[in-house]
Amino acid sequence: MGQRIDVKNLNIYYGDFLAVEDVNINIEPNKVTAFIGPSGCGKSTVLRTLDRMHEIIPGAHVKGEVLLEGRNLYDKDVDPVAVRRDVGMVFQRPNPFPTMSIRENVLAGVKLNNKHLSKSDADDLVEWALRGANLWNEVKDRLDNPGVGLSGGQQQRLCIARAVAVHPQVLLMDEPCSALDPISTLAVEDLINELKHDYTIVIVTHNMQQAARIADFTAFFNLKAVGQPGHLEYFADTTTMFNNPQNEEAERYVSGRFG
Amino acid sequence: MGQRIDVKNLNIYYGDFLAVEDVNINIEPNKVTAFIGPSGCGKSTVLRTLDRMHEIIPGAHVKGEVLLEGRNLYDKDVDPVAVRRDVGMVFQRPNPFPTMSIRENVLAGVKLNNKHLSKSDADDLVEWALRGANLWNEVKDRLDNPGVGLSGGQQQRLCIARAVAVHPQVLLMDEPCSALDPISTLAVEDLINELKHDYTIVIVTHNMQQAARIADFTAFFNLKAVGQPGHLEYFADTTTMFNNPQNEEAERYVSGRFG
Amino acid sequence: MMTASEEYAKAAGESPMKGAPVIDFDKFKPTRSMVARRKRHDVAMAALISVAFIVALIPLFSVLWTTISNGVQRLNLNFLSYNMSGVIGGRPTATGGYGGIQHAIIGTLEITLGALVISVPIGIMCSVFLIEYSRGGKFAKSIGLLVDVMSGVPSIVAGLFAFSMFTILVGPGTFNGFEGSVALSLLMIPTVVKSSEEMLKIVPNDLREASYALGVTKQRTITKIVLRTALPGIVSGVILAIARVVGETAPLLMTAGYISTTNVNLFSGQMTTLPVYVYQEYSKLKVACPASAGASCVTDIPMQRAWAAALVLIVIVLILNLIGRLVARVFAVKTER
Amino acid sequence: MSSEKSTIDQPVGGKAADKVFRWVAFACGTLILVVLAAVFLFLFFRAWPLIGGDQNANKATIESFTGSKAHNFWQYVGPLAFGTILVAALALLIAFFVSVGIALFISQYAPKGLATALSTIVDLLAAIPSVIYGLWGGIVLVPAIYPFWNWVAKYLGWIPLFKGPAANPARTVATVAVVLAVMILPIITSMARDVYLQTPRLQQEAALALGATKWEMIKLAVLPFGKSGVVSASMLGLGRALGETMAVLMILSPGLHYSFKILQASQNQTIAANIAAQYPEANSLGVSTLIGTGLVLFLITFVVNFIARKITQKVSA
Amino acid sequence: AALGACGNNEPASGTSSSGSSSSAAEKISGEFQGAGASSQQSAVEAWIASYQEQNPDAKISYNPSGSGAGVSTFLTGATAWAGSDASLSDDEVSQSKSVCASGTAFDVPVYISPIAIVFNLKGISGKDKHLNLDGETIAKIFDGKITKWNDDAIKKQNLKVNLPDTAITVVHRSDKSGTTKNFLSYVKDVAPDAWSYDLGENWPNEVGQGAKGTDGVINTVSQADGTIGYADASKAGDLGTVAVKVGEKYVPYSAEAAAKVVDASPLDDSAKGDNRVVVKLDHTTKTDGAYPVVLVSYDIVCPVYKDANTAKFVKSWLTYVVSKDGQQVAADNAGSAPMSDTLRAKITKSIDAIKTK
Ligand SMILES: Nc1ncnc2c1ncn2[C@@H]1O[C@H](COP(=O)(O)OP(=O)(O)OP(=O)(O)O)[C@@H](O)[C@H]1O
Ligand SMILES: Nc1ncnc2c1ncn2[C@@H]1O[C@H](COP(=O)(O)OP(=O)(O)OP(=O)(O)O)[C@@H](O)[C@H]1O
Ligand SMILES: [Mg+2]
Ligand SMILES: [Mg+2]
Ligand SMILES: O=P([O-])([O-])[O-]
Repeated sequence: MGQRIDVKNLNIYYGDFLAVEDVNINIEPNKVTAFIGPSGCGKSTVLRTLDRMHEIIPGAHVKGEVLLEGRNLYDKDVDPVAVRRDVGMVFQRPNPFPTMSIRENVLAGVKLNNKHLSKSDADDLVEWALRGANLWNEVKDRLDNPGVGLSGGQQQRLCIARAVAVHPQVLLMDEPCSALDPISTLAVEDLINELKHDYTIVIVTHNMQQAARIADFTAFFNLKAVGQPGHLEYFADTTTMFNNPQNEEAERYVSGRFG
Repeated sequence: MGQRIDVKNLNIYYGDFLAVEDVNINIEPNKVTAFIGPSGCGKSTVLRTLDRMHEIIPGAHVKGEVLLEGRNLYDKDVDPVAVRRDVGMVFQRPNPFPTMSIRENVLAGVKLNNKHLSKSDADDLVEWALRGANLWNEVKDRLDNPGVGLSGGQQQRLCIARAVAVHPQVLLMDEPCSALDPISTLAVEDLINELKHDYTIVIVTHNMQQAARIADFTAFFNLKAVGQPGHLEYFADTTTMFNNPQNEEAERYVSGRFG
Repeated sequence: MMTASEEYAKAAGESPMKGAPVIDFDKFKPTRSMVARRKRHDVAMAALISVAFIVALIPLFSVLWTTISNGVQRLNLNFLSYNMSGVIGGRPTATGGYGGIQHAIIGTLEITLGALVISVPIGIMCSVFLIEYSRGGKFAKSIGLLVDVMSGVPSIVAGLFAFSMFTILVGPGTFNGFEGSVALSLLMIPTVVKSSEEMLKIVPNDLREASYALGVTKQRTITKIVLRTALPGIVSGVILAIARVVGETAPLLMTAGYISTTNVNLFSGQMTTLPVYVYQEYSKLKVACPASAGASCVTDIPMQRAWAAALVLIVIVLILNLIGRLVARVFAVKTER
Repeated sequence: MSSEKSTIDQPVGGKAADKVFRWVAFACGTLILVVLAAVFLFLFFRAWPLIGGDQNANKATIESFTGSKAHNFWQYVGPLAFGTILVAALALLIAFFVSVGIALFISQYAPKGLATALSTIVDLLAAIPSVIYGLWGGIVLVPAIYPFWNWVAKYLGWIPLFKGPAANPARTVATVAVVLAVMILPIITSMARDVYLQTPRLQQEAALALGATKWEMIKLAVLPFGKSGVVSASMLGLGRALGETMAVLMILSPGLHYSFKILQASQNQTIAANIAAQYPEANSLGVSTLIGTGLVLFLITFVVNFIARKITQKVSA
Repeated sequence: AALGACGNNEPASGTSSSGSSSSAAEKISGEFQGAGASSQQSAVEAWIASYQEQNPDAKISYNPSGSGAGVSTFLTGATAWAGSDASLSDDEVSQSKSVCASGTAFDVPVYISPIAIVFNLKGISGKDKHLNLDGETIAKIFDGKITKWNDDAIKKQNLKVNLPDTAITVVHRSDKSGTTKNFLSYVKDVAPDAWSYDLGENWPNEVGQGAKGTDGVINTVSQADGTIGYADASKAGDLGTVAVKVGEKYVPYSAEAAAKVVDASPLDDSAKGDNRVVVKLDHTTKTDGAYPVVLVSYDIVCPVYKDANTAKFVKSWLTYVVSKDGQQVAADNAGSAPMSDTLRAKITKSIDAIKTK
């Protein structure tokens, strides 16, 4: 089952540069929450604070709290590595490990953590994860082929399978479809709809139609001007956001002729 | 003024692999023609045959004719360098020359033919091209800054300015907006609308809304299966294509829930 | 403050072409002569580059050809399987040959292997430090500069250094193969660091992030993802580094010494390597053949041996190259494109 | 399927390994510093008698080295440093343009099959030991190149650099520079080729799409992109040329002058070759003197690399 | 060690060197190292090979690292003996106290080799062809005072030869070298007025070209017309050589002629230290048929070693090296001059001083 995330007074920095200011948001379990907004407003940045991937960038740090089921991820005694096992992430560009086969890619999260799986357990896990990612039927006959041999959309679903194979509670996705063609996009969107039964999902997207199609809640980020910090401008359930937003900026944005 | 292009029985090869089969299409002058279709169907490939960029890939060649105002580009005595001067091209990812300033980028093409450009001519040309690309106001104070210092959307418009500065008759654009955020996309789309007064424009896009918004004619490419050559499935004016297509495949494609 | 979209809307309000200069494009039309000139220029440069290429090939092929043509005449199984013990002047040995390079081949392989064992782990870990732990940091930058400086340390200085180090640590006048390995590793480390650094740099960050996002520790991410992905490149870098040192003479003369018999112990006793052998044989130039030695005595046998050994050295490098390529291919990363 | 409870508070395996690995990496990085410092200190202490020792003995040593042409260390090392830089710079000058030419040929002009074959040959040549270059240079090149130098001296002798008469046999700086150029050529070529091959397709296509000819495309896209890589490759080559011992030793007829007459014999000598020539017969004070010159060479490499780094930074900025 | 023997060119059983003296009372075994003069290299290699035929368990290596390096290494105690083109300096003798178990190191000549003055002159030079020159002319040529082959000074001495108007290119050693020092001391002794430079192992003037090693000199001389140089005679090959004026005659180099001058030379009594046998070459000798341009190379050893086995080896080694057999082996393979019995007798006395107990 998914877990809930509460972000409280979060300020996000790259070195001295305050990239995103004072975010407060409650992300419901087992729902899809979409982040939208113009480029550079900090969608990716916020997303990456939810599994402490932000701090990988030298100098990057945060102030404030991110509570996963009430436990602050940024507590001193929390190990970011452990956080990332609970909160999975899928990236904009599909990035299967090029040295690994499809099967190894799915098992990467488990194997890289030096856990030893019996062959049958591993087989089960691979099938479960690939089915979960809606990819099983397409690849079951060539699990030992390299993961990068797949098409873009298949690769992206492979990455999703890889992420769910470690049993996270939350799945973060940063523009998972922007590198994909329409048919692949459709497959991934279908998948997201399936996955929300098991996971809390947060997705960043440029594509408003996509947000409207798949999200339960939508957060609109904005930035006052280039060089200024981004902020959460408006957060609402998706129907409200696209039909009757109570925020002028948001309305202008979603009703624009964009994308 | 733009020129018309007629493609006749064009077969396009990568080495021995026939990538696109038997294309016949008439591209009207001073109109925007959009190429759409699923990934890998050969949109980019066809586009690149229109300015003989295709043949720079080792082993790539074509059979058939591409007539620019009745003159076959693939005639023996036609110099591809001259063709590319008449037919400009803008790529998916903005690619300004990284070592050059904004100004130098714009002049890069012109300088090839005019070793000694008077300063005032050059200034005029830069202003004209940048205005044409709708970028002048944003960069007029920093023409000597490097081109790569601009934002993605600005870079793409800079590339358009660079392409129009040599005053081609035709402008080819291969997914010019897919790397851009919505605001930049809007700017480029507006620009395309302006440019068609002066140029014949062919644009490849993944984004059907975009095709619907800006194209006068739309060509739908398709491929029967992966590994099979792509082909032109259906060509019509844009209104017909999106509202009342006379082709089943095309209808299915444009009415899908895609992006 | 305007929002970005507002800002754009304002800019888009007026026609961008308003006030644009009017351009007479005929002025910029390429003239016939200009087109011809560009074409000539293009052809001329192509010709120039091809000529540069051919000119460069002349000496390079001359080196190869000289070595091969001079080297083959003395190259035979006997030459490869015996050392120089019992070789007197230009007379044939009891085994029917004129002495050989078995000891030098063994010495070259062992000393190079020794250098490899020292410098590869250090070099790779150093590049890991530079790229994975301290990328762009001040300390990393100065280490980077020092690596560059180190790559410019003359080999003879490296030899002097290793010799003195062993004098202090082991005792005066110490000569052994390992000492040579230390000297060579001084020359090898920077090459390994630099090439591994480049290879680690081009491992896409995506992969690191993908691994971290799976909750994998940094150490495992580096060893199992980053290094594994960079492996083919690192291997070719290592081969390059071997090639850089396998032909060193001066530092080995000072450290590993010179001996005519086979010594398989890297850590004790002098060892001969192929370049040193080549150099020493060349220095001998020729031997005297007294009348008593008969017709089978070859006066310029040292030169023949020198060329043959040089040829063997080149062949060894070639084999290493091929092995490297093979390894790189086996571990090759299948990428899209 | 997924467990209810968050596992954040559960300990993570591999923490210790993480720490150790990090520490080892750091240690290896630091080792470079330590080793270089050790090399420097070693050179310094071994050279110390030059400064702290009996100056009369030093004078005698240097006079015996030079046949009383130099009387103190600086008079001795000055021409050597000059010769080192002259030889290396000439070699680089020759190798640079030719290498760029070959790299362009391989990366831009040659058909794929030929390019692969040539690349292999170039990589192989990069590994030919310097003794072999020395042998080849001394035995094959010296007699072969004399007519050419003679011609140069005859027709270009008005340029001070080519002042005749050309020495016969041509054991001169010019010949050595050619041999060193041939030696470092594969190194520079190999790296330059790699960076040229990595020129983004996009840049190249951008240039071609503007109607550029092939050469113009190279000028617009390939050369600017490869600049920093080629500069560092050149520095690698220069480093090797500065420190090359055997090839110089086996070919050059040395002299201790501040002279640019590269076609004449006995004008210059390099530090590394001088060490190798004098070391076998030197007594302990002599060795100190030689190590002192080694220290100067070390400092030269340091400065050269430092400058190169600054240049590369500027270029790539 | 068993593995180490692989690849050795074991002598075929039954072959032994000519009239092998069966006097070798006791076989020597162990590993022994020497280092030093490269001039001796060919000779030492031949000695090692022959010596090991009689003492198959002795593993001997010689690193031709150069006289200076060889002596330095010896003085650290790392080698059993050193080869050197120069006799020990007083300083080195006193330093040796710390290496030798007692007493001071001493040097004995082991290798005597003529230095040939080689030249390459189209139509004139060739194997066993000679030009006649006296010491003064040689000095002037090598000092750049005589620049043409048809200079009167040369013509006068070679009336039968049609000397061309070719420029003389002097070729000398570019590295520090015992050969240079011995050659120069000849020149300085016979023509002190024409040669003003200090004596040393580096070439003192800037005439002509320098080349590394004997090989370098020979190659350089062979590469161009009009060259002249000096090198160990055994490497002269096809080059022409100079017959040097001794007394009223011109003597071409030969092993016997070189041995003669050594015999005619006194020992140097100024050499401080026990047991030393240092030859003070008399370059100005008028002895009939002596060839005065000679390199004498020494072995340097201790009278008492810390390790008795080493002492045993050194004694047996030196005994062999200076023996008739040993000298003949060197003469055959390195072209050196076998020493005379008189000199051997003096050396044997010194060798006897080595204590093996
Ligand atoms: N590594 C970094 N170092 C410094 N600043 C950064 C870094 N990454 C992003 N930023 C800055 O942080 C701000 C937010 O960037 P972010 O990538 O989160 O925007 P985004 O909304 O995801 O944009 P996009 O839609 O283009 O992905 C921007 O101003 C950006 O310049
Ligand atoms: N350089 C190349 N060498 C060989 N085959 C190629 C090359 N480039 C493209 N192809 C093949 O040609 C076909 C058409 O590719 P193309 O890039 O034109 O498709 P597209 O419609 O532009 O796809 P997308 O929407 O992903 O850009 C594909 O099967 C592709 O694999
Ligand atoms: Mg983003
Ligand atoms: Mg495409
Ligand atoms: O034996 P040399 O001292 O002349 O090298």
